[in-house]
Amino acid sequence: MILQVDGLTKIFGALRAVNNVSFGMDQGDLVALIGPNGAGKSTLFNVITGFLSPEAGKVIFNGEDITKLPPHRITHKRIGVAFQLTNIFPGLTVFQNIQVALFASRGKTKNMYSLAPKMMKEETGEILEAVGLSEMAHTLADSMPQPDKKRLELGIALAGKPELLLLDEPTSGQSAEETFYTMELVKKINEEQGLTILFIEHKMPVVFGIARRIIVMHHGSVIADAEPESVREKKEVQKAYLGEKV
Amino acid sequence: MTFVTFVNQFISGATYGLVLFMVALGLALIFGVMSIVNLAHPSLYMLGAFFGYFIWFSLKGYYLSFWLSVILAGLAVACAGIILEFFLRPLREHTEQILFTYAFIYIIADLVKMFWGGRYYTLPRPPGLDGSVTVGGIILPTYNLFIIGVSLLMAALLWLLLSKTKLGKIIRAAVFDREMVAMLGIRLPWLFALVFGIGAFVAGAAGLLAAPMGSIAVGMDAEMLVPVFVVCIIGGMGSFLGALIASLIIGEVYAFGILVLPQMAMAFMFVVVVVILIIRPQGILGRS
Amino acid sequence: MLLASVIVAVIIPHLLPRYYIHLLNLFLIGSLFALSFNILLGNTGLLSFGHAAYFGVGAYAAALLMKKVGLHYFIAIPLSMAITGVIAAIIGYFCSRVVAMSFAILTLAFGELLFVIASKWYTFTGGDDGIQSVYPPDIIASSAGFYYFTLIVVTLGSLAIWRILNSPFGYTLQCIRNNRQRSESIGINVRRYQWMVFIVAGVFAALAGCLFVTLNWSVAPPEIGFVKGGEPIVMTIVGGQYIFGGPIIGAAIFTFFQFFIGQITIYWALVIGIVLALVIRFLPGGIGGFIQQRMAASHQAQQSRV
Amino acid sequence: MERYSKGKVLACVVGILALCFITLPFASAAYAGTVKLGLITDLTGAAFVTARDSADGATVAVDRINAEGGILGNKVELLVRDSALKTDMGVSHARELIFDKKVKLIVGPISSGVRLAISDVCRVFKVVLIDGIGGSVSLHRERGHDYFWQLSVPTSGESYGAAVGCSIFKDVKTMVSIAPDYVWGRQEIEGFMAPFKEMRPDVKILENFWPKLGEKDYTPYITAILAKKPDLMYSVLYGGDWINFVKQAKPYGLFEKMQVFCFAEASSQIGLGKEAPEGTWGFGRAPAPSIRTPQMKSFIKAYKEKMGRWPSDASVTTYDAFMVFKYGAEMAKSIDGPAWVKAMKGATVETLRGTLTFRECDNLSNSPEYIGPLVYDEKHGFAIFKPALAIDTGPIALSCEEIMQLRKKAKK
Repeated sequence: MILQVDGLTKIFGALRAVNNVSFGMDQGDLVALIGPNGAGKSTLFNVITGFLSPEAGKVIFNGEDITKLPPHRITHKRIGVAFQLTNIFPGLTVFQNIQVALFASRGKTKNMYSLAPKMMKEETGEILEAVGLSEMAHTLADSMPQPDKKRLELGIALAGKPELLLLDEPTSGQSAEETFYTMELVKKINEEQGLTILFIEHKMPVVFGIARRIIVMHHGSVIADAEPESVREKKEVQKAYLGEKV
Repeated sequence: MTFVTFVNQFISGATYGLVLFMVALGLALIFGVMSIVNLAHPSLYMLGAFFGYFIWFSLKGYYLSFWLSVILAGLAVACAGIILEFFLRPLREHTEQILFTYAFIYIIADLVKMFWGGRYYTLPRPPGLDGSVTVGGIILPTYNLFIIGVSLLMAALLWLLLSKTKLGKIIRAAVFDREMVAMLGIRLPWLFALVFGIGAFVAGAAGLLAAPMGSIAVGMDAEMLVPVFVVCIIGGMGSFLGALIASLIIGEVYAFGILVLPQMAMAFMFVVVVVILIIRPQGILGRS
Repeated sequence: MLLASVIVAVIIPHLLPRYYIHLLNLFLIGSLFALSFNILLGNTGLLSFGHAAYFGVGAYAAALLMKKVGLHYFIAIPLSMAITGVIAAIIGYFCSRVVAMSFAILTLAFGELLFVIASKWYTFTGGDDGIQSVYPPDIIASSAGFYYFTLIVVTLGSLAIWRILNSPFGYTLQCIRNNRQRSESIGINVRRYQWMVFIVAGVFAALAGCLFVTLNWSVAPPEIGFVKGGEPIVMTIVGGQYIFGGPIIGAAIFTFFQFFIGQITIYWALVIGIVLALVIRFLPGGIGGFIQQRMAASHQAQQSRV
Repeated sequence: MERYSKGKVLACVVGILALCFITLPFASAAYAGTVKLGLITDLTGAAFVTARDSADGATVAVDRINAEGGILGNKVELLVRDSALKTDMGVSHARELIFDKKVKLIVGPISSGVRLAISDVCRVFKVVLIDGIGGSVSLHRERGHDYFWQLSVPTSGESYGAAVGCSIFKDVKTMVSIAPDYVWGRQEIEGFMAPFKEMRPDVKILENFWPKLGEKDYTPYITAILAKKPDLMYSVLYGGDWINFVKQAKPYGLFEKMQVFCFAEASSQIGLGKEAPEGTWGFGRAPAPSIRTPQMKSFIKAYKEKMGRWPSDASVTTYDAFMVFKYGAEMAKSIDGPAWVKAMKGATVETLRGTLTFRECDNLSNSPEYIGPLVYDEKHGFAIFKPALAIDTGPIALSCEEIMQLRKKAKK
């Protein structure tokens, strides 16, 4: 059990955005988190990554309780995250975006004397290679098209050498083939590096294409948690998506 | 400290605080609606005092000249504010806006110096408010009480304007969703100019209202700058009630600080600021 | 290029009349001051209205160490930088908890606090009269000598700042300016770095202050106050906050205006205000940024022709 | 950060240096036939009002000098500079005037701090510095030197004059004082106490109040003063501060409840106008309207013609400063600092305030301090001394030995 969420609850005023959610993930899992809009998926992510602190429940990672740790501490526990709305450093070049992520994860950021441009070139190169941005290494992140920004986002998350990767809609705003590319990439990372991945996704073909397990959320609670096939069958899921009739 | 000094001190503290409040009010409005921090607001306060003096001087003799000149000074400063807003409009980034208004501190200060700077000006308290009332052996200057009243009145009027009128509804809508307001066919530029004008009006009127308690001279803006922004910050940027509470805190801390350790009264104020910002970085009633 | 500038810098005191060397010194000190300020504004995105406090404290510390303790100037400099560093650390601890306008006002408040202390502590700081007759040691007492000393110190200081801004630490600051939330999520403790950068900036401001006090032979409370705090802001904005050399250009322009316009009219502040407004309005990147754009454009033009 | 490339940094550096060369043409070498005289004063900031009066006084003085054929047959040119209450600007402008414009005289700024900083420069480069307006005593005492000339009444003398004034009120038994809390204000009170206690041992000093310079809210002081119920209040508040005090004290009827003796420099009196409290007495350095010498009459006439308003104390003392320099230059047959100083040591000069003598050892003049009852005057539109009595401040000055000891101590 690498990640264990149990009884997690986050309340905004009257709304129980995340309501007593519990699930676990094993080393090497590739799990999709789905559910209609406002189901509380992103909120759950924000609670796990420490940007929001829960009213109740625990997040246990590698056997230690990381609930209510500040985000930067959680990151150092090796949880990487890629946000839904692209969240990069627009004023830096693509190369630098990855570089700083590497510095941060290697604890080099207090270094005031050595010249940054010359540092960790290979590692950066590798990651850019992996996410397929090598040729745009020196363009300003802000000036890139949306899909590339998503990739950069992923790259930044990977730079932290995470054991658990949280991806919030990695393919949003991407065309069919880009989506295919991205998901291939995710799959590759998962298989080659044995990286545990939890991703939120709306594109069902993608989800059922690669996820080995699917967690379905609705109104803040988990209504299904099983293999793709059996999830398809579940009544609640169909209700959640298609409304009452069926 | 006797009860008499306490009451006197409380009143003068409240007066000082509420003059700050009147200036902070306009700032809060402008920031709340347009999220622009207008560093030149104290300069508008100074402009109000000078405009007001010369208007008052030219209408000398009329019984209501003081009140008339308060209104006219306010309007004149409102125009100045709208002009400032016009220059400010093309700027998008916050730091840019702040620094642009910062430039106008220099500009307005030197223009005032150029035209009227040569001497100190004073004008008497308006007839009827120049005396003092004695309550239980405590002498209270009428004008101070009047300032307290009028500033609260201004706040109340602004509040009514924002919460009860159609214009207010539009303004409040603009705070949350500009596109939406624009969709409704309201010209945002006009709206913003109007808001800025109202904010400037309050500051300008405050400038003349405060004048009879002291002198009008160059440097009024500088000595106003720090306290006013302190009030805005610890009150919580853009919050009226917060500004009111903060201004009273600052006013009283200052007034009683003088009793304890005169030369350090300012220092006390800064200590309060630090403490409050440590406890609540977003200010007393600020939204984080 | 390098050689040319070095030669110019070396021979200049023998070409210029004495007063212009004094101005040159003011400009050099100003640019170091502005560079230290820009560590906060241009690189970390923190606007400080109280940066003069560290300039002033540095100047006062150096003056007091020389006059009261009788230390040699060259020993006083590092010591006063250390003292200022400590003070900046204390103040920075509080200032690092807030951002944006609150940060600006909090720095201003602390600056005014130090101003009050400096102008009230008659027995120690000499109160409003300040401290006079703080002369540089004989080795650098001559006009040219002091210029060379200032030039060397400022150059080293600027290179140090340049180095810091291009170190991983500097990159981290860029991250914080760009995107605080993301910085957190890649494992940067934003508050800690805001604190650290505050101290670094303060120490370099102190170095500028140390140079200033022996150029000016005296220091008084106004060197700590709000007005002085405005100078690096104007310099940085006019010169351009997003390129390293920006504050240097700004310092040159500001010094020029303050003293040459000051000879023509007493309304020099008005002129500076208008220039500042125009630059913000029409050259968002500052004059330095503008020059850089032009250079880049012409560069590309050449590329395309080839 | 590609943008931080060394090349660009250097490009900037070179650009700057080039800019410095461009500024060269601005260097206007002093051309023969004119004597340049400098006035450095705080034309930006809170002291502007006084500073402008001072600058106008200088203008009138230079016009007069040129009208009378200049100094030693040379036309005189006045250079006014703004020190903005900041030592760096004061010092830099002093250096500009000395090195670049070759001025022979600098008349000092309002702020004592700035003046002290400039004083060092003038000592080192041997240029005469005459104060435009009184200031901190350290200027002519421990920090004094041959090139600094204390023309207007020093703080010590001023407070002595005030002490004499206060001692006039026979039926006074208790008093309080109020002064701005900075070096000058402190010195005013110190200088006042010793002589006053001597003159009036019977008067009990209840308390000294220290509002900060530029205080807005005097209510606590007003109420505290009223609570003490003194017979006399001695105030050295000036400018905007005194106006604020008066405006805030009136509703409390403070001026009816006690005798008030205040620092009545013109700017606050002009500011107050009709608002000035009745029945108060005051002391001043150079109350132009009340000094009835022919020179003063013609000065006021010239000043009002040029400036369209009444001269203040600062205008008068600054005017005097320039006239003193002319007188000295003619005595020395030279405008160079050392010769001028040599000739002027212990000299006696004619000023708008009558004949003054500079003391040999510390260049301290025996300027009088003026006291008198303040009466509102329609013709002027503000309260003036009616009449003004001149108090000789010579006796109170420290002996030369004491001065020299102080200077020795400061050297160490």
